[in-house]
Amino acid sequence: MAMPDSMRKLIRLLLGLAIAAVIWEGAVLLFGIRPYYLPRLSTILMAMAATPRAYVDGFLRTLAETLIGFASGGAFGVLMGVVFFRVRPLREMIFPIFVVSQTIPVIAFGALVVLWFGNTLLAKAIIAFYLTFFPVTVNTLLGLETVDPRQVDLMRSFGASSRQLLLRLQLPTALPQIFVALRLAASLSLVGAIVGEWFGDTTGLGVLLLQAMFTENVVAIWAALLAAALLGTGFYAVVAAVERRLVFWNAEQ
Amino acid sequence: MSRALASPSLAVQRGILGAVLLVACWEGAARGLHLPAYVLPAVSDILAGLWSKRVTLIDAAGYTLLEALVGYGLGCLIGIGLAVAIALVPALRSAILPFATAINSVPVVGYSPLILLWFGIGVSSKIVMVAMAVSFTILLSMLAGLDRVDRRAVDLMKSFGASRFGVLWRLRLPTALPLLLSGMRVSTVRSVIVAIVTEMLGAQGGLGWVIYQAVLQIDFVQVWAAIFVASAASLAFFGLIGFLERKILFWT
Amino acid sequence: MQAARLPHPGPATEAPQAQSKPEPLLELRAINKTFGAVAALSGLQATIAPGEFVTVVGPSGCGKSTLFNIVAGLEEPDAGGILRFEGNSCHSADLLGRVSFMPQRDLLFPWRNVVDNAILALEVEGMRRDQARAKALKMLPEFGLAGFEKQYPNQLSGGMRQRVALMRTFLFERDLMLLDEPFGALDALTRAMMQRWLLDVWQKYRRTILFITHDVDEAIFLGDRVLVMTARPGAVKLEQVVDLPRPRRPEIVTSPEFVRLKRTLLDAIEEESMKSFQSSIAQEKTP
Amino acid sequence: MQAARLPHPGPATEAPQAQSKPEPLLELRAINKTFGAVAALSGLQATIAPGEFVTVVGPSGCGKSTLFNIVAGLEEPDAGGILRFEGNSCHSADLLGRVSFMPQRDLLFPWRNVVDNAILALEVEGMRRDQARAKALKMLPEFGLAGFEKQYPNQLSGGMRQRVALMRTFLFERDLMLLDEPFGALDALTRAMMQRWLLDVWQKYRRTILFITHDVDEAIFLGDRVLVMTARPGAVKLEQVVDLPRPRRPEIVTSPEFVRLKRTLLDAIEEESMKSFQSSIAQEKTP
Amino acid sequence: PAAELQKASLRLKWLPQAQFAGFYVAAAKGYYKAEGIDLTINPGGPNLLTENLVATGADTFGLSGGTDSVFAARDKGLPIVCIGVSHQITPFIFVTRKDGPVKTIQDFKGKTVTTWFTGANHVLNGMLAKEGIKPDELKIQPQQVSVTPFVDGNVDVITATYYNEFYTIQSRMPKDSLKTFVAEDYGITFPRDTLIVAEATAKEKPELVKAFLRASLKGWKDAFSDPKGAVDTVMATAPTLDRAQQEFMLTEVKRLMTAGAAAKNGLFWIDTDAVKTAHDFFLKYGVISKPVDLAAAYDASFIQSIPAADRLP
Ligand SMILES: Nc1ncnc2c1ncn2[C@@H]1O[C@H](COP(=O)(O)OP(=O)(O)OP(=O)(O)O)[C@@H](O)[C@H]1O
Ligand SMILES: Nc1ncnc2c1ncn2[C@@H]1O[C@H](COP(=O)(O)OP(=O)(O)OP(=O)(O)O)[C@@H](O)[C@H]1O
Ligand SMILES: [Mg+2]
Ligand SMILES: [Mg+2]
Repeated sequence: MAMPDSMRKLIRLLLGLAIAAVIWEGAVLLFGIRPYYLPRLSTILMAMAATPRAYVDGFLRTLAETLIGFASGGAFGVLMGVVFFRVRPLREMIFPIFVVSQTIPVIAFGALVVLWFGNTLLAKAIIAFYLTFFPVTVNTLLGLETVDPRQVDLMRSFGASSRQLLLRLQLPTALPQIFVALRLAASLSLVGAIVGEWFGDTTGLGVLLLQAMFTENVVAIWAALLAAALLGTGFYAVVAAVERRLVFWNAEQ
Repeated sequence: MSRALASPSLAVQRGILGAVLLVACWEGAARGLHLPAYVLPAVSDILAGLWSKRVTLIDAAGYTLLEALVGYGLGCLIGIGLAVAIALVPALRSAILPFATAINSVPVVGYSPLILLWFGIGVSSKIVMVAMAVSFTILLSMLAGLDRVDRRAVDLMKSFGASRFGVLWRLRLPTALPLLLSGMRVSTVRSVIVAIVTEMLGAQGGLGWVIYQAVLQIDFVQVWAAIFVASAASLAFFGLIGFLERKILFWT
Repeated sequence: MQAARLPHPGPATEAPQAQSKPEPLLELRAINKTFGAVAALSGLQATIAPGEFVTVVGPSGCGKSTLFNIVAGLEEPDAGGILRFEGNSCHSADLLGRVSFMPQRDLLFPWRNVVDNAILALEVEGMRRDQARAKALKMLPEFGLAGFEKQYPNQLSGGMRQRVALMRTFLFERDLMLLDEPFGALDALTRAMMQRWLLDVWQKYRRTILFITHDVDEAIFLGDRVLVMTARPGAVKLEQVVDLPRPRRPEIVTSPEFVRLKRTLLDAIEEESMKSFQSSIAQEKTP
Repeated sequence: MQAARLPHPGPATEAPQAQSKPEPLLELRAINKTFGAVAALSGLQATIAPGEFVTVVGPSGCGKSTLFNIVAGLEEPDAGGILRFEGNSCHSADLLGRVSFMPQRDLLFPWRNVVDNAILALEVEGMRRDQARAKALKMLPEFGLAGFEKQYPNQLSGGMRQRVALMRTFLFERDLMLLDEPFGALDALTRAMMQRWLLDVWQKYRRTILFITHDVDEAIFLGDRVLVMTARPGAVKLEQVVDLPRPRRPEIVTSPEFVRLKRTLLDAIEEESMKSFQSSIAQEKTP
Repeated sequence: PAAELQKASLRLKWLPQAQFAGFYVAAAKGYYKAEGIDLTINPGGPNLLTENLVATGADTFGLSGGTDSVFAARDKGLPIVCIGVSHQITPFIFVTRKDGPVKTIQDFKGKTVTTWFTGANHVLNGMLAKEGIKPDELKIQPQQVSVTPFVDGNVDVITATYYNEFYTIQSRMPKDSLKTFVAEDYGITFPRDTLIVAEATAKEKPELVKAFLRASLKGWKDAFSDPKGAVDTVMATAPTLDRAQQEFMLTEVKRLMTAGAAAKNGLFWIDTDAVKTAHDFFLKYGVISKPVDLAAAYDASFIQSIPAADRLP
């Protein structure tokens, strides 16, 4: 039952992509769009095929940075959400600083990150982390606060400890909200990884983008964009799929 | 009553305490470890630098805010317009939504090279970038809001003889407002950041341009001063929309 | 399905037909409604006379709300049934805007205050706002809402919200009012208050009312007639005339006549609800 | 507030004391509870014997849930009252984990299936999962849930959810069970089913039950004794022994003895609910 | 043996391209290893400042903006020293259309001129000053990443580097349709692409600096003698680059690196006169706030210590 359904979805997706590709190619040819604005899809794909290693390596490198940033940002975000939920004074002291931190444009202090963390994968992942943790903190907190006090009372009447309360009731209740933030974080960590690569790196989709921009190579820009789109959509889809798995009770309501 | 009044002020006190502690640590680290300005300038130096360059910085902030505001307004209009169009003509949904989601899956900064090449390094490229970043958020939150409407309420309106437009105007739009406004609030900070990031890649003015120039001139105090101003501008914008949100959504 | 169906054979014979009355306001004959594979209504018959207060009880999921949706013009019945309103045969959609309908929940708009919620239907009709407001303001005291015109729904108690929703329905002046479990969300005591109050208002305005409820006491206390529906697919199983004198006092619920009526109705319902209970368990087991 | 208060003077005299019975399971004397300026309970007295089924009715907001919270150990009463459980005087907090409490809604966890919801309390107690599950599985048929162990709450009907919540409460084997309007969210017909079923289960396990309801029919149908509470601040206005034979058949609700009991209780409630209705309107007008 | 290798890093001013070919060739051919250095080449990026990274010790060596940025860094108190100059003459030119209204530099008046505010603006100002033109007599605008506004005719004069933008413009416009203005024609030279180290490195590890220079020189000489191979090496790091453009770039860079004093003294020669001229110019126009100690800022001893034969291309 599930198999043909997912197959049908996949076929529909591929069909949609094929149609979009044909429209792209056709539109460029038909309206004679200057390649400077929009090159033909085939040209772009050929450019990618000419140097596949660059795109594969860039993709993997950016993926690694994205994943590390996402994982650490997500974990830290949930942790801070729980801490803020439990310790109100701490929350009132630190939360406003978190808010302010999010108004700082990353690229402005990217140089500092290189200075402090060097030219490592870590430096990129830290920028991704910086963009990721805050939405997760906010939503974890929001989610924890939606816990029905009557459910808390019920658990307490069973004699539950605060640890049992957190693990068995509060975190599961917050899970749908946390996943809303994680989906957002999936795209934000990619932004962080790409921007992070703008601070002196040799591999990564961000590097490819930047190099293409400054040599005014529009085909290469599009190629890097497509790779980024693939990474972004793929990662988002994975997070969404995990969400459907873990938060099964929410989707059906 | 007096308790209700006292507790938020305690929260504010703690907030201020947190900020003071942070500034103290920063200042202490910068001065105590004798960090040079190109590693981390002291807060007091930054504030002094901010004051001495206030004219330049305020001009630049104005420039950036203008880009951010125009782009933001444009983005809101586009997002709301598309969402309303989808609500009125459901057939548009399957045409617009996958397209929008696909475009949205690429990080906005990814588009900056193209947008800079297409629209130049003037104000218009920043406006386009901001509008792009904002419009998707708005479209998605507005749509979620419009879809949230209670079917039974729609039936009620229909039973009064209301038209599709009547239902939209009297029921669906007000229902969507809370989600729309929270989307708008979140987008404020984003609009300023996107404007600044795009400015740093090529611009004729603005805070991003100031930061870029200051880095080249190795003037790190000014870099930080510009960051402070950018942060303050974002917060002000955020606060303004948040305030409007509370005013408009009196019923929640 | 194309040809007009004969009346539902079994229970229909039990139901005494209202014959000597004048022209009925609403007449339903052989109404069917299926949703995909689910038959919600099957061969439903009913006649409502002008000015009558008719209550409807029946097991959960038997199609009561579906019936209301059809009469409110929101849902078209399957082809073959006959729907007559004010003597004229018509489609369901023709009834849109011609009956005043109050759904299961109050559905007040939180961004509108009491008056503006009440005049919603008038606004949709195109009446000028100030005119509509003036009209509503005059009605407020009767609905126990005097002085509350500027309040917003979140400042009202459940009972008051329900009265605002009822006022909205009353202001939409149509000959037929459909009330779908208007008091379902209220606690039993507030509910009793609201019932008495509704009878007062109805006695004054004398609109025709079709009223769904789950509560047999409520159905008897309010109605001129009680329609008991069968389990799904819904049809009218029993039409019970309530010959209690009006105005009715709260004490009436323990009077012997009331208890006798209750017994009759409970027996009928018991039979049907056992059916639907069984079938629902059977159904839940399938997936 | 420090000194022990005298029993509430007025209504307490009306209440016949249960004297000849054995050691009471729960004893409440002169219990007060204030929330800021609001007095929720004032001088409440009550005694529950082991194995008794006591129902509680009273106007909305009179403090019924507050009373339960105190007995469940969730809320400390004001100083000065006496709370005795199994013969020993104790603090409210001492009762945490010693009575099984079922709040107003089913409060099932949507991420746990039927069995895992049922064993929640056992898990908290530290029982191993497989052991707890095995124990629950054995009980399923009795709760009409056989074959549903793997279902999630959103796949269940309202009545079934309620049965899962009840099963969770039963599995938490304590001498005293507190049920706070367990059937409040159900429609009247499902509710009638559940009542009969609850009586069957209770007759089998013979736990002591304290049961809040808004519905007088329900209170009489289920209880050995009905406590009627006054409007806020809550106290016991009337203790009515229900001397109807058990097992009780559904038809009993139209029997003369039942109707007579109902009349008595309705009169007492009417008086109190008028008070609370008035005071709530007065209160709503202030802001 | 690897154990004896000394770790070091070189921070470039931009992403990998043929402009830096010599360093990549030296690394690829193991010249740094042979000198006992385990060298990492770190690319630059927008908003990254080589001077900053070298001053803080994040990187050992840096290829910084130019003489102007060395002065600016010293002026701000960054402890860096220049140990070699790569481009001996100004790498920027100003480009206009042959058939356009601009025939001489006097015609710049009232026209739209775009330039980078990252050094090229000083060149422009210097040229204008020599001709007695005040900057406010023309419309000077920041130049964007694209040459399209010029190609489309929206800009009268555009700034270009010989090795990058000039190539793009030529590839998009008819042959021989361009006219260029060169700084040297107006008696101005701004040497650019300077090699820098931290003062501490210069003082404490002179041998490391010399070894680095020796290896780099070898790399560059190889790159010039085998340009195709050098471009291969660069493109192994950045495969998406355009080969034709990279080959052109290397040719132009060779011209810039071997021009002026380098023809006689070899690559990375520090032309003290040119540096002094630039210094005086910056002081006059307020780019730096006070005179900079030239001897401290430019230490020619390292490059001079290498035998001339190893330096000459
Ligand atoms: N739009 C629809 N699509 C599919 N099935 C529907 C639809 N509307 C109602 N049904 C089905 O029709 C049957 C009757 O539903 P209806 O809402 O009329 O029952 P009801 O008597 O009002 O129940 P309740 O007392 O619970 O309000 C139910 O089985 C329901 O699942
Ligand atoms: N935590 C609290 N803080 C302040 N006031 C409270 C609190 N809990 C209850 N109250 C007040 O105490 C009174 C009694 O509340 P309680 O919930 O016990 O009533 P109830 O009889 O259970 O009502 P219902 O029948 O509506 O469930 C109410 O006026 C309520 O507003
Ligand atoms: Mg219904
Ligand atoms: Mg309660």
